[in-house]
Amino acid sequence: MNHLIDAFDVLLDPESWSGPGGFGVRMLEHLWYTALALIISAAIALPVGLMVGHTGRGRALAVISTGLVRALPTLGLITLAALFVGIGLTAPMIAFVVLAVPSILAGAYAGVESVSPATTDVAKAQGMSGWQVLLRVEIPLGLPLIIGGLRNATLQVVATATLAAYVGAGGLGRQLFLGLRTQDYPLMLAASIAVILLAIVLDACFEFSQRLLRRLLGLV
Amino acid sequence: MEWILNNLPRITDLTVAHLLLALPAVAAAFLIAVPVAWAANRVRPLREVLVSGTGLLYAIPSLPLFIVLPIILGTGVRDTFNVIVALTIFGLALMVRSAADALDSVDSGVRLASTAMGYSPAKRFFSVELPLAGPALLAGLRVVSVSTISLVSVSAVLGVQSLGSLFTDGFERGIVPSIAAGILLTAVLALLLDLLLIAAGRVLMPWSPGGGR
Amino acid sequence: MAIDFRNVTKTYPDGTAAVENFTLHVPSHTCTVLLGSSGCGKSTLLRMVNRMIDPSSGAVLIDDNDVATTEPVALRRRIGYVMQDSGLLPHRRVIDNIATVPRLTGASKADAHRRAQELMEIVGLDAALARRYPKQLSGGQQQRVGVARGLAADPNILLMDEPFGAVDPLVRVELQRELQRIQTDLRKTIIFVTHDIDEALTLGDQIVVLKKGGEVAQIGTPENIVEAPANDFVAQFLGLDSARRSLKAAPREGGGWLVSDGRGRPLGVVDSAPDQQHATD
Amino acid sequence: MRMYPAACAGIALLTLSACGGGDPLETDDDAATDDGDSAELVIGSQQYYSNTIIAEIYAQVLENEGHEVQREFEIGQREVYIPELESGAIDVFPEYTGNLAAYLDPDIDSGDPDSVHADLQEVLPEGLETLDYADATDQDSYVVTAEFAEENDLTTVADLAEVDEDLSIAANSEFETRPYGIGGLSETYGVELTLVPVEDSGGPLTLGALLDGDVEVANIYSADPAIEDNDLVILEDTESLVLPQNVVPVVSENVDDEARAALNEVQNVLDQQALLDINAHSQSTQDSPADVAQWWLEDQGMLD
Repeated sequence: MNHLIDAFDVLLDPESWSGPGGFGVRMLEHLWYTALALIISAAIALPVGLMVGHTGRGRALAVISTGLVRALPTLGLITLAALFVGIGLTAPMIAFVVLAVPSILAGAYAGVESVSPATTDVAKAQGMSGWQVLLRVEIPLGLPLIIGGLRNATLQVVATATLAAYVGAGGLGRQLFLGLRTQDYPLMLAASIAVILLAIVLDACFEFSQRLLRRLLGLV
Repeated sequence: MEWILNNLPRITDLTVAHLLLALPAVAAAFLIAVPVAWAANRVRPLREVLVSGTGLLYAIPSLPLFIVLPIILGTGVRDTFNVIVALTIFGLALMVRSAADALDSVDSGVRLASTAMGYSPAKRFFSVELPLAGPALLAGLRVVSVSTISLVSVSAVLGVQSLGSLFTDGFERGIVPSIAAGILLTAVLALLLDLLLIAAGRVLMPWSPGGGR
Repeated sequence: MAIDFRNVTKTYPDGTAAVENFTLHVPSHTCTVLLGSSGCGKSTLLRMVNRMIDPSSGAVLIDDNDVATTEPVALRRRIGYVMQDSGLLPHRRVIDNIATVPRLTGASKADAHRRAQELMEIVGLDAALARRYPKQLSGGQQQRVGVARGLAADPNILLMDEPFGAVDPLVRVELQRELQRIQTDLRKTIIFVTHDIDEALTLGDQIVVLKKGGEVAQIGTPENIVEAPANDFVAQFLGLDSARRSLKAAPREGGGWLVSDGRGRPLGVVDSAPDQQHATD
Repeated sequence: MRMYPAACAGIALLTLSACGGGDPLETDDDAATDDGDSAELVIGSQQYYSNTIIAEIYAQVLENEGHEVQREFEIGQREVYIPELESGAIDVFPEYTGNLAAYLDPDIDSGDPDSVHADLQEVLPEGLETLDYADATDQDSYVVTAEFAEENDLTTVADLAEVDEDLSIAANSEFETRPYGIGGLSETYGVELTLVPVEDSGGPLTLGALLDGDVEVANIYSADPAIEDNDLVILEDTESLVLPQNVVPVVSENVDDEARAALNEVQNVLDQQALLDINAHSQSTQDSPADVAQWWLEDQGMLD
């Protein structure tokens, strides 16, 4: 447990936060990687997920493939990709996108599917086109679940973004690997705690926005 | 392919080792999550704390946990027990929420009816609520089993043998088939375990169409 | 077995009173219907009998024994309970659902199943349905299973909480008829909760009309209530004020009488003179 | 605010679930490996393919001499296996003189192989001994491409100071703090480098970064055949900044004289070229460590 106390000492020391290699810069890098991975994943997964939910077509395929992709070990993906593309952000970004897509995809189609058929039927009966039903009924009503998918993906990517440092990129993984390789366990613990705190803050933001949304949509 | 055939005995050993780490962790996560979820549902103020708290365990980066855990516990790093504990923690992160939701989703009418018929609370839990939560519990268990199988490989960085050893070794020597085989086998293992769970659901829960969702 | 409610009150922690100072005698071997719209506390009263809810004050007595002195689980096993949506255990086959209470009280599986088969016959269920799961039955069949299950332990008391509330009108009438037939044979003490007047008039030996908060508007036989509603609330509830139940009869060509309600809507035909009939529907 | 109790619960749960029942397995483990009186020798190895091959060579040589051998290979960290060596759970472990000495005493001075080996004897825990060290070393070295060396006229590490551009080096992250790393280079040679951490211990990624021009310098181990294959230049460490890393077996008291003699025989033929050959063979054939070890021993005529 002494290591844990030392770790908090590291975190509370302003010096460890400053400088080009400090926790401050690393945390920003970490956030940036997470955001980038999420944007790319969402660009891929949201349209597909929404269409699967809307049309019901390809659902079985989506379920099976998301399950399969979940089974892919991130460490393996990063090392494999790195052998092909070299050091830098590309290899970890490929792995993070693979990691984030299933959650976002699942959230998207589950969100659309969660809208009761009675509601969409009414919308259709009022003369809405397929697109209008999707944009005006299914997406707004499914939004809490869709955001829930993004939330899960964010948590996973934040935790895994440490592995970016394994292949030459930055982020809080830098401190983590430095601690690991030099047996500086307080440093490693401090890095882990920083990652966890980051995850807690991001998760709280999502929780807040989901609550706000539910209230705005009158779902409470 | 040739590399795989040449190294088949080692790959087989690693696969077995992989399962020996993953399966106890999945089982332990399940067995711990159900009572925790039960308690969370019983004591409502506790629920948010327990469910979100265990959920956040998933935010712990896997690699440091594998290393830090034995330091905190004071056990040997290479002890497979540590890896199993770490995997169990990640399993709990997923399982507690789905177990809490599963137990919560049991139809209140059925619950009421069983109380009215004279089930004691304990008996009601085991013969009514638990089996009825079964399909949803199984759905959660399937996610846990897939993610655990895939997480095991990270422990290879510590020198605990698993299919992940195919990554670390392949990475150092630049053997692509080794890494590819590791990824492929991990996915296949996860798929097989998943199919096994689905089949078990069909047998154990014949009343639920498809045995699980 | 007679049931007595003595000055029972149920107040929830937030201060709302579901039932206030309610007193009622339910005679043995009869069917008492608690009639009222939702929120009148009728289900609360019903559940006090098997201690699913304990009153804040007052007592419920079965044959002069306060139920509060009986261990709830044992008490419940002696009292049949049938509810809306049947509350069947979806993971048990029909036969096992019916056999639940006998099994709980320690009957062997064979005995419990034998008893369940008898009950299926009593409630008019085809024996071929025994191996099905509840989801594979129609709504009406599920309710029959519910009734059979309520009767399985051969209880003297049967509590029925809007048991036929969720089935379509035709099946509902059929089930009511079935229940009347069963009651003729078995003579249980039944408390039956409903918000449906016609159902109350059909099944009740005694009807308790309830206002909000469990306040009694009137207690009486169906005849009492229709003939002499105690107040405007009862009259309104019965639909007497809207002329639905003030009947007129006019002679028919070729003998007999055509009966119509207060608004002139024809209801049916009687063969003999109306003054020789009771004014029931 | 709401998240705080949640996080605390998380940590509490972490410790809780972790504490339960750790001991049974552990005692089990000890029981399995602590059978001191049998003649069986337990050989360990680091999680590094080259180290595992050397361990396999030791194992096969000992088996050839009629010893019973048990293999406990690919153990990650020194924290893990040094205690196991001390407790007698492992009997033979291929090590590297400098790193082992630095692990046991972080303030150890650098120097020539002999002095480091001598210093190592001072800090070895009781009950452990080293045998002869081999000529072969596998040590951190500063490597540049041939073109870059030619362009900037580089032969020694000190020459890097003359290069008139920002230089970066690909190495494991510990390079940030180790005496032979960023700080040491600056202090001893006046060379300022930016670290690009790549965690493959001078493996294919580090090499790739160097060849792709992502970095100008790479930290690649001296026994890596990639240096020769890619025509890389090792910059001479004139000030002995890097600890010599001669291959040396650490043995416990359970290892008898006969076994020690057999191992020393291997040590005497294991020169730098031999280690390079072994590593190159492993990488080109992608064979298992056992096959590579057998190939080399047969080539040396050391198996009968």
